[in-house]
Amino acid sequence: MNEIVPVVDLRGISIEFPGVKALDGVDLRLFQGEVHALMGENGAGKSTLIKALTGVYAIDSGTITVLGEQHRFAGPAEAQDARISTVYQEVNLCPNLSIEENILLGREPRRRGGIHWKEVRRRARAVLERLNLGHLDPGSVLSSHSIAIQQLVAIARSVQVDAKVLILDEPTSSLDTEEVQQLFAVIRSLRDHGVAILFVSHFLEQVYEISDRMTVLRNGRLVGEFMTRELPRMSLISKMMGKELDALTELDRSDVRTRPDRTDAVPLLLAEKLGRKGSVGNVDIALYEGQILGLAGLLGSGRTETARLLFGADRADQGQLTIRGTAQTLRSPRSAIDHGIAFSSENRKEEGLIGDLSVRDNLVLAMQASQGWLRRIPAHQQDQLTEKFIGALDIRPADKDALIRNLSGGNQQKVLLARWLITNPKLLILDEPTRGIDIGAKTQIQKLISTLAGDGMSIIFISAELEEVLRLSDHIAVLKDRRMVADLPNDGVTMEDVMTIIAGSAA
Amino acid sequence: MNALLKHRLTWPVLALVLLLLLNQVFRADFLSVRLQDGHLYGSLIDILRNGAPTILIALGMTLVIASRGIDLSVGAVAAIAGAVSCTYIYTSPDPSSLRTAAVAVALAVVAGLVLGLWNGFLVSVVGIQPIIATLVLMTAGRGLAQLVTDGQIISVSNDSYQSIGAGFVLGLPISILIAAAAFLAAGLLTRRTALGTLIEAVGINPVASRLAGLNARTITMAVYVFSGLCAAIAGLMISSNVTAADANNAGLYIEMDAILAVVIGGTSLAGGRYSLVGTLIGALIIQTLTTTVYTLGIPPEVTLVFKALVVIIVCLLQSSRARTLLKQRRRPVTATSDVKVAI
Amino acid sequence: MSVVTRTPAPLNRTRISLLQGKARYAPTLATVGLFLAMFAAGAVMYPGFLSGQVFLNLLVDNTFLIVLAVGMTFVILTGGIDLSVGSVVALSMMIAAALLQAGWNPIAVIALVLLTGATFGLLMGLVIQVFEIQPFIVTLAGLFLARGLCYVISVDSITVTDPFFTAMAQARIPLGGRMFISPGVVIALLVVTLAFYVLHQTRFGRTVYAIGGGESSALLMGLAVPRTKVLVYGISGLCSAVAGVLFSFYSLSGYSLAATGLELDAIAAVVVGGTLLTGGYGYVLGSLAGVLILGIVQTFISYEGTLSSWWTRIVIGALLLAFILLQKLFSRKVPVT
Amino acid sequence: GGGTDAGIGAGGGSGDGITMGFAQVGAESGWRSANTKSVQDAAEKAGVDLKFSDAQQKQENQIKAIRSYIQQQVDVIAFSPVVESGWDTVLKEAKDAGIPVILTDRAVDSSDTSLYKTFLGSDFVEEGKKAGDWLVEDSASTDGPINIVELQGTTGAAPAIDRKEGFEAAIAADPDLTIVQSQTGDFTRSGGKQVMEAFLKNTPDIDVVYAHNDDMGLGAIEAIEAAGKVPGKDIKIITVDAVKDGMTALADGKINYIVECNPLLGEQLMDLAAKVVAGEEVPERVVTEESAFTPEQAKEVLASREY
Ligand SMILES: Nc1ncnc2c1ncn2[C@@H]1O[C@H](COP(=O)(O)OP(=O)(O)OP(=O)(O)O)[C@@H](O)[C@H]1O
Ligand SMILES: Nc1ncnc2c1ncn2[C@@H]1O[C@H](COP(=O)(O)OP(=O)(O)OP(=O)(O)O)[C@@H](O)[C@H]1O
Ligand SMILES: [Mg+2]
Ligand SMILES: [Mg+2]
Repeated sequence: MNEIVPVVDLRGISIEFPGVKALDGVDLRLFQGEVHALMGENGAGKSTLIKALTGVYAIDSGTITVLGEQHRFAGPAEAQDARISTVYQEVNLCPNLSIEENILLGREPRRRGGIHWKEVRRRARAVLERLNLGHLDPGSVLSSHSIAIQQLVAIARSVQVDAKVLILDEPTSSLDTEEVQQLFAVIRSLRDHGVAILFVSHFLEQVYEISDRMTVLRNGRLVGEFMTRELPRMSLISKMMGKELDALTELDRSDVRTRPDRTDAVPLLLAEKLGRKGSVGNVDIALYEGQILGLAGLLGSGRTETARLLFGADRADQGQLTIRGTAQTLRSPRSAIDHGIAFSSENRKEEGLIGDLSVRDNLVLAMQASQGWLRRIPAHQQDQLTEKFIGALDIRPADKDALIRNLSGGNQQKVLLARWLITNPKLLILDEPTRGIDIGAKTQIQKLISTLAGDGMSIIFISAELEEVLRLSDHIAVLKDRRMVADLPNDGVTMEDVMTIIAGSAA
Repeated sequence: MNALLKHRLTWPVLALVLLLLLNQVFRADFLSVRLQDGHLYGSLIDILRNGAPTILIALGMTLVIASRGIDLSVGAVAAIAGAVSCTYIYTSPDPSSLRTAAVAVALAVVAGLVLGLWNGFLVSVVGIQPIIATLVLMTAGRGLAQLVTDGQIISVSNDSYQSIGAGFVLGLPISILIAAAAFLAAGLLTRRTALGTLIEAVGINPVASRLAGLNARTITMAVYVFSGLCAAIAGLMISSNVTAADANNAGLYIEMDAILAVVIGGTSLAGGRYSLVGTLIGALIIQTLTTTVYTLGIPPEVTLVFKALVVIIVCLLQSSRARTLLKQRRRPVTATSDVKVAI
Repeated sequence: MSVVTRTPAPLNRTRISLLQGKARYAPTLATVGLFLAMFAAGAVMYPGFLSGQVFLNLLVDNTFLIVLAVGMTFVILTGGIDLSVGSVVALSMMIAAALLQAGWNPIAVIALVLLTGATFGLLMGLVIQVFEIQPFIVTLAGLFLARGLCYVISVDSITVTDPFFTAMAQARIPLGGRMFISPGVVIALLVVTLAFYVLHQTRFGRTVYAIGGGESSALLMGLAVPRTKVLVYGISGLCSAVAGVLFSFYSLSGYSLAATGLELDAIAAVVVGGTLLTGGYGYVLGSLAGVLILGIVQTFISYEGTLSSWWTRIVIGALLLAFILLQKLFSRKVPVT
Repeated sequence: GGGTDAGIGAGGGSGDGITMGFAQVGAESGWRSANTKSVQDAAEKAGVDLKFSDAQQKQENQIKAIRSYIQQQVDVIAFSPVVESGWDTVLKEAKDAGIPVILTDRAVDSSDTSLYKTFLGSDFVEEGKKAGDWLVEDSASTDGPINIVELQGTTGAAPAIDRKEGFEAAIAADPDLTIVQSQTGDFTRSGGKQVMEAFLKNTPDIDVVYAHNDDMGLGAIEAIEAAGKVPGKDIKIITVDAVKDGMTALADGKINYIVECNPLLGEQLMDLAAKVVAGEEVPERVVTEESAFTPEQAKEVLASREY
C-alpha cells in the first residue's frame, strides 16, 4: 500500500498553547481504504492533531497535504469542502434543533423556493437506518436524547456526506457493544468504498478489531506508525505510556471479591418501586455499605435516568426511597448530597465542567458547596487537595490553575471524579466514569473503585462496557425499556446471562 | 512587561489615565486638588463624588452579571429609594433631625432589599429571563416612585441627609467613603468567602453547578438582593446630593452606565469570571468621560458621538483579539468557549 | 439566560421527549392564545373594544415595532442582542427628513436610508465578530453613535412634506365595513413573511438557529458562523431602517429624540413572543404576537382612561409580568424556558 | 397665584356631558405633574368626562392614544405634543371623524391649521427672550464683558431649543454679553449641578447662569455654594418655570430672576373645550398669561404658589 500517495499527509505538525507544547513535530499518513487508529494516553495530543488537520487550530509549523495538495484550512468549513468529515470528541451538535436538521445542517437539499424538507427527512431516515437507528424520530429535538444517541447522531451526520476522509474522535465512548458493531459495519463498508478513516478510541479491543494501521503519540510527540496486526497489545500499551506495564496488568478478578449482602444490617439505600412518570419505573434496589451495584442495560434503557432519580436531579414521583432506614424524598441534588450521595454525570460538557474555572476550583466545588459559602476552604488546603489528586489520578498538565476547558477530555473526566472523591461520600454514583479515559487511567480508576468499596463506600456503577460492569460489581441491576427488570448477585454472572435477561423478559 | 501587557486590567487603566491626561492638556489645573472650606476640592474629587452612585450600582451589577443575569431595574430602584426617603423626611414632623434622616435611610435600604428580593424571586424561583424580570421593575418602578412622590420633586432640607451625597468627613466626600466601603465589603464578602467562586460557577454552568450541590437559587437571590441594596444606597446619594427626590429622572439610564462599566472592566456579560477592580475602573472611565465632555466644551449635539467613539476605542483596546490581530500572533481559529451572551 | 432557567440539553429531557418536537412551539402558541384571551377580555370590559378596527389599529400603530422585532429576532436567535435599533430608527428618519427637505427624490431617499441602516448594522456585526467584543457593548455604542448623529443632523424636528411620503402616510387600504389598514401594515407583514421564509427555508436561517444552539458546535459543523453573525446585525440594521421609513410614513417628520427606548420594546416583544434570549429557540410569528400583546396592553390603558401617569407605568409593568407568568404556566412543559 | 387666567368666561358646569380625550406627554417633571393635575381637577370641576393617557415622552404612544380616542368617539381631543412635527395624519383622521382638537402647552408645525381648533400654551421663545431682556437691562449699568454660562434642557426638546433661541436673540443686542459655555443639564437638578461643577472649574469668572428651568438652576446653586461662592451675588442666576422650589430660592435671593411658565392650563382648557364642542368660535392661539418674577415679587406671591 505504501506506493500509493496518502490521502492525508501531515508532516512536522507543531502546536503550542500557552505553557503547553501540545504537538511537537508529529507526522501522520492516512491512506485510501484504510482504518487508521490514532493512539495515545489522555492528553497525548490526539484531539489537537485532529483539530490541526481540520483547521480548528492554526498550526505553528508543519505541512498539511490532502490528496497531493498542500492546504492550510482556515476552519472546519474549508476542511469539509475538501471532503474531510469529522466527528469531534465532545458531541458538537445543536441541542435546540431536531435530529434531521443536525444531520443535514449546512447541506440541506434545496429546491426552488427553499429547503426541501421532505428530502431532508428522507435522507436523515436513510442514514439513521444505516446505523440501525431507524426507530428514532428524525423530527425530535436533539436535546431530548441521551448522550449516546447524540453521539450516534453526530456519527450519522459525518457518514451522511460523501467524504474522502472520515475522522472519528472517540465515537464509541458512550456506545454499547451493539451500537459499536453497527458503527463498525458502516466503517467497514466505507473503507471498502475507499474512504480513509481516522479512528480514536481508548478501547483496545475495538482498535484491534477495526484498524489496519496505527499512529501512536506520547506527550505530543510521535512514537511511531505501526501495522496493527504486527503490534501486540502489551507493546502498544508500553509505547503509549513510555514504560513497561506491570502496574497495568488486568485487574485481578480475585481482587474483586463479592461482598455478601449484609441482610442483618440496614441497607444504605433502599429503593422500592421508585420511578418517575415518563422517565424510568420499577427501580428496586437494596444497596449496603461497601457494595458495588452495576447497572446494565442497552442504550437508552434508563440507567442514567435511574441515577438521576437516586441523586435528586430529577424528582421521583412513584415508589419510595429509604436512606439508612428513614424514608426520604430527594428534592434536589443538594439534599442528596446532604445524605452523602454523590453523582458524576455522563454528560461531562453540560453537566460537569465549569469550563472557565481552574482545575482547582472545579475540584473543590462540591466540597465547597456542601460546606456552605461562608466557610471557604483555605487556599493551602485547596492546593493540597488538588495536588494530591493530580498525583493520584495522574492529571495532566499538573497545573492547578489551568482552566479545565483546556484539559484533554480524559483529564477533565479525572478532575470531575476527584471532585466527588474529596467529599468522601457514602454512596457514589458513577455514570460512565471511564468514558474517554485511557487504558492506564481506566485500570487505575477501576482499582480505585474497588478500594473505595473495600473502605466501606457504596458505589453505583454505570458503564457502556458490560465487561467492566461485570468485573467490578457485587450486584447487577438490569434495566430494559426504562424499567428495572432484574437484580442479580454477581456470582459469576456472564455477559450472556445479562443479554438473555434483556432479550427474554418481556416488559 | 509582557505579563503586565497581558494583565486584563492594564488596558482599562491605560484608558483611564489617557482620558485624565487629555483633560490635563486642555486645562492645566485639572489634576490639582486643593483644600476649600476644610474639604478637598477639584475635578478629581468631582469625578469620584459624582461617580460614586455609578460605582455602587456597577458593583452590584458585576455580581449579577457574573451569575449570568442582568439587572435593568437599578435606576428605578434608586429612584424609589430616593422617593421613599425624601417623602418620609418631607412629611415627618421633624424634617431636619438626625433621627428622621436615619429612619429615612433605613426605609430606603429596606425598600432596596425588598425590591432586590423581588427580582431575585422572579429570576431564580419563577425562572423568568433576567432581562425581562428586571424590565418589569424598571417599568413599574418609576411609576412606584412617582406614586410615592405624587409626581412632584420633593425637596428636603436636612443636613444629615444632605451629607450622604454632598457632605465631607476629614475633608473627604462621604459618598466616596461609602462607595469605597461598599467596594471593600463586596471584595471581602466574595473573595474571603467562597461566594465569589460559587457565583462564577453558577454563571458559567448553572446545570453543572446544581449537580455539584450548589444552591443556585439562593446564590441568585443573593446577588439580586445585593444589587438592590447597592441601587438603594446609590439612590440615597443621588437624592441627597441635590436634596430632592426626582422620581422620574433620578438614576435615569444609570443601568446602562453600570453595565458599560462592568464590561469595560473586563467582566463578560455571558457570566462567570468577574473583576470588581475592573468594574471600579470602568465606572471611573465613564464618569471621567462625562467630565471630559464638559472640560473640552464639547457641544451637546456631538456629545453622544464623542462618547460612542471613546467607548468603542476603549473596547477595542481591551479586546485581546484586536491586539493579536495587530501583532498577528497565532491563536486557535475557533472560539474556545461555547458561552453565549445571556441577559 | 437566567441562572437556573437556562437548561441546556437534557436536564428535563424526559419532559420534552413526551411532547417530542412539538414542544418547541409551546411558548409561541401560548403567546398567541393569550393575545386572543386578552382581546376577549377587552371586549367584555370596554364598549367599542370589540371591533375589527381596534385590532387593525394594533397593526397600523405598530408597523415599525413589528419590523424592528423581526430584525431583533434574528439577532436574539443567534444569542446576540442589538440595542442600537431605536437610535437607528431615529437616524433613518432624520436622514430621510433632511434629504427630502433638500429636495431629493423619495425613492432615492428610501434606498439611501435602507443602505445606511444595513451598513450600520453590518459594521457593528463586523466589530462584534472580528474583535470579539460583546454585542451588548458594541450595539450600545451604536445606540450612542446613531443618536448622536441625529443631533448632528439637526436638533430641531424636521417636517416631511414630500408628496410620496404624505401619500403613504395618509393612504388607507379599506378592508370593508369601515375598516382599513395603512400601506405600512402591508410592508410590515411582508417583512414578517420574508423573515419567516428566510429563517425556515434557507441555509442561512438554519445557521442562525444553529449558532444559537451552540456557536462553537456550529463552527465545528462547518457552518458559515462568522458570516452569519455579521449578517444578522446587518439584517437588524436593515430592519431598523425599514422601521425608520415606516415611522416616517407614520409621523411624517424627523426628530432626533424619536424612538427612544424602542429597543427595549422590541426586545420585550421578542421575548414575550417566546424567543429565548440565550438564542436558538423562537419564531418571528411569536415576535409579531409579542408586538400585538404590548400594543393591546396600551390599548387597554387608553380605553381605561383614568390611570394617572404613574399608575400607567405600574400597570404596564404588572401586565407584562402577568403575561410572562401566564406564558410560563402554559408552556412549562418545555425544558428550555 | 400663578398667572392662571380663568378670565375667558368661567366655566362651571358648561362642560357637562363632554367626553374629552387628553393625551399627555408624560410625567417627566414636577411642572408636567402640576399640568396634569390642573387638567384633571378642572375636568372634574367642569363635569367633563376625562380620558387621560400618558405617552411617556413617546410620540408614537401619543398617536396611538389619539387613535384610540377617535375609535372611542370622544367629543374633543386635547393633547400636549411631544414634538412639533408629524401630526398631520392622525389629526386628519380626527378631523374626518369630526372630533375637534385642542393643542395645549406645545405647538405643532402643521401648515394646515384647520386640523386643530386652537392652541393653548406658552411661548417658549418668548420666555427665553424675557430672560435675555432682563439680563440686558440688569447689566446695562455695569461695564466690561459679562460671562454667561447656559444650562440647556434636554438636547432636541422644544423648550430647550426655543428658550435658547429667544435668549440668544435678546442678548445679541449687547456686545458685552457672551455665552462662554453651554451644556445640557437634561432639565434635572443633578444634571445642573454636575455641569455647573465642571463650569466652575473650567471658567474662572462666571458672572451669570442662565438655566432653561428652575431645577437645573437649583442644582447650579448647590454647585456654586460648594465652590465657596455666593449664588445670586457672585454669580447671578436666571431661570424659567417658577415652580415653588425655584420661587423659594428666588425669595431667598439665590436666584435673581425667574420667567414664569405656567402649567395651570386646566380651567382654560375646559372652557375652550366647552366652546369648541358647542361649535362656538375660539381664537386660534390662546397664550397663557405669564409673568416673570424678581426676588421682591417672589416674596409676595410665594405663600400662594400652588405648585
Ligand atoms: N485550547 C487549549 N488551550 C490550552 N491547552 C490545550 C488546549 N487544548 C488542548 N490543550 C492541551 O493539549 C494537550 C493535548 O490535548 P488533547 O485534547 O489533544 O489530548 P487527547 O490526546 O485528545 O486526550 P484525550 O484522550 O484525553 O482526549 C493537553 O495537555 C491539553 O491540556
Ligand atoms: N428509542 C428511543 N426513542 C426516543 N428516545 C430515546 C430512545 N432511547 C433513548 N431515548 C432517550 O434516552 C433517555 C434514556 O436514556 P438514558 O440516558 O437514561 O439511558 P442509559 O441507559 O443511560 O443510556 P445511555 O447508554 O445512552 O446513557 C430517554 O429519556 C430518552 O429521551
Ligand atoms: Mg481527545
Ligand atoms: Mg446513560
